[in-house]
Amino acid sequence: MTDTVTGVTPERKAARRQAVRGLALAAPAALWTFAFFLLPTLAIALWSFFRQQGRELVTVPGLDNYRRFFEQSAFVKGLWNSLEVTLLVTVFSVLLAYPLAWVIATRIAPRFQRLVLMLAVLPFWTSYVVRSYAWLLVLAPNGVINQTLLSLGFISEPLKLSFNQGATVLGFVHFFTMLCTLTIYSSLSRLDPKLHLAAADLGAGAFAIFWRVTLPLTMPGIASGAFLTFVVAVGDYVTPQILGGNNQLVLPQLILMQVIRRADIPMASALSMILMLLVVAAYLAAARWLTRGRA
Amino acid sequence: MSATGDLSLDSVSKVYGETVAVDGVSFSVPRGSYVVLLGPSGSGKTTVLSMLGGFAFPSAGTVRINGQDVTHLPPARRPTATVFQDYALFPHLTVAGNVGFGLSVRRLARAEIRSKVLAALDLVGLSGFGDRAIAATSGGQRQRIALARAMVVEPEVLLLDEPLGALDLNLRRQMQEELRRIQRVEERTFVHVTHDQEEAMAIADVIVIMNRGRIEDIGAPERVYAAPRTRFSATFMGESTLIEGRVTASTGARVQVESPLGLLELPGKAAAGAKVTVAVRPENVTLADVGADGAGGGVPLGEVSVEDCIFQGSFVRLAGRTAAGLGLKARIDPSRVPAAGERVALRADPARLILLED
Amino acid sequence: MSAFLRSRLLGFADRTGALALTAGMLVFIYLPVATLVLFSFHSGRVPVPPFEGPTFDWYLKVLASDRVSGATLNSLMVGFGSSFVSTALAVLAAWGLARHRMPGRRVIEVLLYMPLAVSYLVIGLGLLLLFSTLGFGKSLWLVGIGHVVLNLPLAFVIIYAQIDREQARLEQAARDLGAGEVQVFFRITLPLLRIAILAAFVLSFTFSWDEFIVAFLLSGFDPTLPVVIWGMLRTGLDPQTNAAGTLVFLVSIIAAVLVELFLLGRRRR
Amino acid sequence: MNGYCALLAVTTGLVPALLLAASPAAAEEISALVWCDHTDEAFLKPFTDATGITVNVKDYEGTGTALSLVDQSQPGDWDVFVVDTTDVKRVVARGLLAPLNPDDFPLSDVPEAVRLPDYHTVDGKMYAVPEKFGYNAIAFDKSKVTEAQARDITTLWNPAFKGQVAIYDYYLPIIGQVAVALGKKPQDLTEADLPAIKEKLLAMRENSALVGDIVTSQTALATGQVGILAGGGEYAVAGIAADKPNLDWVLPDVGGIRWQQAIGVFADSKKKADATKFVQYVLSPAGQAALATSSCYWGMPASSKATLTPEQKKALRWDEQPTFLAKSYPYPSPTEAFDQKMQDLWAEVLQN
Repeated sequence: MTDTVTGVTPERKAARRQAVRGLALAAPAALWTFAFFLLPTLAIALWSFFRQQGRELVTVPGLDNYRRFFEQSAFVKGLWNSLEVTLLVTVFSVLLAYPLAWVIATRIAPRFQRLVLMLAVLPFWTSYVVRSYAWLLVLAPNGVINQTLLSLGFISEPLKLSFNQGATVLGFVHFFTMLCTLTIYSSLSRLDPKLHLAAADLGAGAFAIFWRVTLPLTMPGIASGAFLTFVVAVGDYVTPQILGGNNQLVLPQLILMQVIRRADIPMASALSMILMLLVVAAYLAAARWLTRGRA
Repeated sequence: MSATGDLSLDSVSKVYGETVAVDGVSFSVPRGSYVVLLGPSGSGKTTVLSMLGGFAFPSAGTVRINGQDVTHLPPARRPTATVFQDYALFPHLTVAGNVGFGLSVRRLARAEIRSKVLAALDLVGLSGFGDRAIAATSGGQRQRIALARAMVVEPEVLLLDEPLGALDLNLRRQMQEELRRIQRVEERTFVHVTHDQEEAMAIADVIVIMNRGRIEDIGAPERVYAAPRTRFSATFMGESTLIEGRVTASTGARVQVESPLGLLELPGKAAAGAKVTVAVRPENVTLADVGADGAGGGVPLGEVSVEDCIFQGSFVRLAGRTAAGLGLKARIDPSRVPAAGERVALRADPARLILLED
Repeated sequence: MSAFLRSRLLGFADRTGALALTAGMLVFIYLPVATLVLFSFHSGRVPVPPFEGPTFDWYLKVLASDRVSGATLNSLMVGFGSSFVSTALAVLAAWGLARHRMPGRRVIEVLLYMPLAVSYLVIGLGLLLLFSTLGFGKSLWLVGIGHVVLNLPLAFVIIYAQIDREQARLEQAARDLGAGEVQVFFRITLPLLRIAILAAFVLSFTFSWDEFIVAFLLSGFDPTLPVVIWGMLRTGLDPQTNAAGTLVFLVSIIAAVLVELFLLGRRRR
Repeated sequence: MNGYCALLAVTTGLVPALLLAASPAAAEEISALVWCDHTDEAFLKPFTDATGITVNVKDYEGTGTALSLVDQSQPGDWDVFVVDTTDVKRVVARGLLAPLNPDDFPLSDVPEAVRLPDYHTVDGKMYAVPEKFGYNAIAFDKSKVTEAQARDITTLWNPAFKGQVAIYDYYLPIIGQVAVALGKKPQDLTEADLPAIKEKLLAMRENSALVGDIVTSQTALATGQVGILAGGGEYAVAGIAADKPNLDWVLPDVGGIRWQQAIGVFADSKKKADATKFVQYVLSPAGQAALATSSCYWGMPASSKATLTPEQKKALRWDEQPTFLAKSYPYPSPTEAFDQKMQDLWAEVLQN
């Protein structure tokens, strides 16, 4: 206890020991994330200001890539296509997932709920690459959908369902409906059933209960599902590449085109930066509910 | 001071940022005492217990156990063991696993652990429960398991953090007796935190009353109850009516106090002319016209108009108000219950009046 | 009487509606999977409707393929390795951050959460850029490193949420009973976290097992299974792809069902 | 604190140790950067069985992709390079290929029209040998389009066929084909021709249901999604002819585009002898046959000695080759700068 002489109380010494120990434990994960996530991301940010000239990397920083982005209509269109696809996917996934999650949470006997939920999201675990490809078989002119519609007499010619933006959206919606069902179900199942009774007791009708009690309370689930959907969908290459038929290319396709066809990493980096900006915008849009959900 | 007692605190303080949780607490108790730290929430009693257990370190002062300075020792290295509020039983271990935990981290031999665990379970009346999962035990059983788990490591001082708070009244009474019994058998120092003064009086050898981080009073339950040292402990240790007054005469061990209720004679020491407060406990106030000890035995408190009477089984709680507006409470015999609005005369047992200096 | 009938009818409509909706959604959800599985038994060389078959030839072919079995081994190694590292780092970090007062805790938390909000493609591209600048050739190692980056935040979130105050009290109790820090960690913290840890591990594994883009960008001659399947998709019209996809599905489903049955099902909510 | 250190050491040390233990001992192996037709086990295994050399293959589609892959690797990573014949000079200019000794290979088995010494030789040194060729012509579905329509290049941008067309996603043959349609030899293309070509490409794009890689185009044709595949050829239909007899291919009347692959050895290769052995295997009759009928796509073997069955020869139209060769042009061989221009144009076209 001679430390009191130097002004370091044992209390403070203990606090410092604790801080050092905590930091040491968090260090491996933090360093890993720093080295293999933050540094690469910063490298992307830096490279986006470089320029690929033939085989040469021009390391004089400049805005050339960003200028090119706005000058070449292919890139700007890619941005719009990405936004369009992702927003459609997010909206449809939530719209399809909510009723399903709601039915499972409110209309299925509690002991079967997890079973039905699991059944509903099991194909989530299909190989991601193969799942998109399987939709090609479903959407083909002689695939299930067209054959069913034909035999029912709704159409006389097979519809062209695949290799377009609609197919991309469908493939995405299929995947993300399952994801959103999970997040929405988890917030629905956490609702106190007494709230419904209380609202009904206060004279609210079924619709009013849903609109003024259930929906606001499940917004965190919707927001986290929608945000996840947005982040993953906006950055995905596989589904549009397989189902989109190179029509209406989205940003990830353009990014990979820069990487695998032209070795133009600076341009790919600039496009990646724009992709990240979209995610930041989506986060800000959903932050209200995301943070509330976490608290 | 520390030499005489087996547990002693010397000017212990704990400061969290701007807040002073414990402010210069000193006390010392001999080995084998059952100490109860009593106080309202936020009084610092739990912080004192944490500093005894090593979960918090004092900002100043010294804690000694058996003469050894343990102020800055971590929990694992102090001769203390704690029965936590809500028990903190390990849900992934069985009852025996929980009780034996402290022994097994000390790397005792398996057979030794087994026999000690069996003895501990026996002590708390849970023989044969060793293989149960924690989830399959009741609240009262958990309390006993927690106790056994703490006792089995043979701590110099056993710390109990509101151990009975989660139990219903009957079980609480039963456990109070159990705790007392076990403490006597084991002859260990128990430090027990509670905010329930009845519980404190039921089990304590020494009650330490805390308020706002300081000790208000310390002593045997009878003394603390009958002759509280401060206004706070007088009210906290049980219902009382406080009567402001001034000392008019002081003769040896008795004083005469002039109060809104007239002149009161009571035991105590105070200088003539000093402002004092007289505390009266309801059980020491009865109707003036009944009672075996006759009209002459008590100090008359004057007339009150009855506001309310509540039947409580063995007695009736009476609340009345004097003409001057002072509220008085009394416990009266259920044989005659006045009606609301009736005017009755009250008297008090003079030996039981409590003199508090301001 | 009519009110009774009305409520009966409403109840019926409600139940039928719920049933129809669930059934409809299940059809939508299972349509591509069922088609995939069906066409893995397709006997024709071209896996397009109408269905011919059934045959097990494609399965035999896939199982006999060195590329597929090599890639499966790679996927398993990367999956187990990266999940182990992710989970271990996440446990240490969660314990460190939840149990110790320290400056900069918020910064570290944000750092650890951050990769969740960045697309896999960008993460993969960044690693490609970093490693090729540093002169490291593409390899399975890089894929594993990348997968830890992807799964660490996930594992951290799961485990961090489980290290709650309740558990802190149990750890205090253990210390009070004389347990040292290491004993507390192995005898209290880890056992109490075992469900969260296993969930984090299995989830990390299934994500790694199915991850394509990072593996595609970073693997050299030792591709993981999704990369090989992608190659099969691009380089040969053949029901083998369906068979391989079905097998991958089977593995993932077994993992998912195990988690559900043994871990999540037991957790009290 | 010791416990913590132990814990950290375990977590950081255990995994690498496990993985190291699991990785197989390095046998003799070479790495080849190839088109997907070189990835079949049926093609690679005989070589490994005979020589003990394992061939690691990485497939790409398009020279640009191959060069990106090379740029993203370290010198010495690669040993064998399969590249479009028209790009050999560009690759040699980058210093990627090692000179070969013509005597090591049975070049006499390669017909004159395929040998194309000009393309394989720089400053008198031979850098690659021809191995396989075919056509980026018009593949079509006989049940949807007549042969006459398929042979007419204007069908591709005829609005009557809107939605019926698929385009193979490789800019070189498609731009080359449009150039031919405009009366220009692909080799003679300059930047000045690009606006006219762009106009036709956009018209084609307007008609097209999709632009796809080999298998996507194949799938689209095989599932009846489209009737015509621009840039298609035997590579798209020969392999599935047995299952889909309604599919066929023709060279357009204006003339078509011929693809040809060459194979060489990387200048930075540390295993040049093994790499050369592999090139020799590819040129051998058995290697040529396996390569010609690969599961990814079929194509004519460069060597006339390839051991193909009569049915296979029929599917490949072995006997018609002289006519086809006469009616077809090799890919454009652009400079790096012109190549970038064409890629930009292609990205524009895709996005419309």
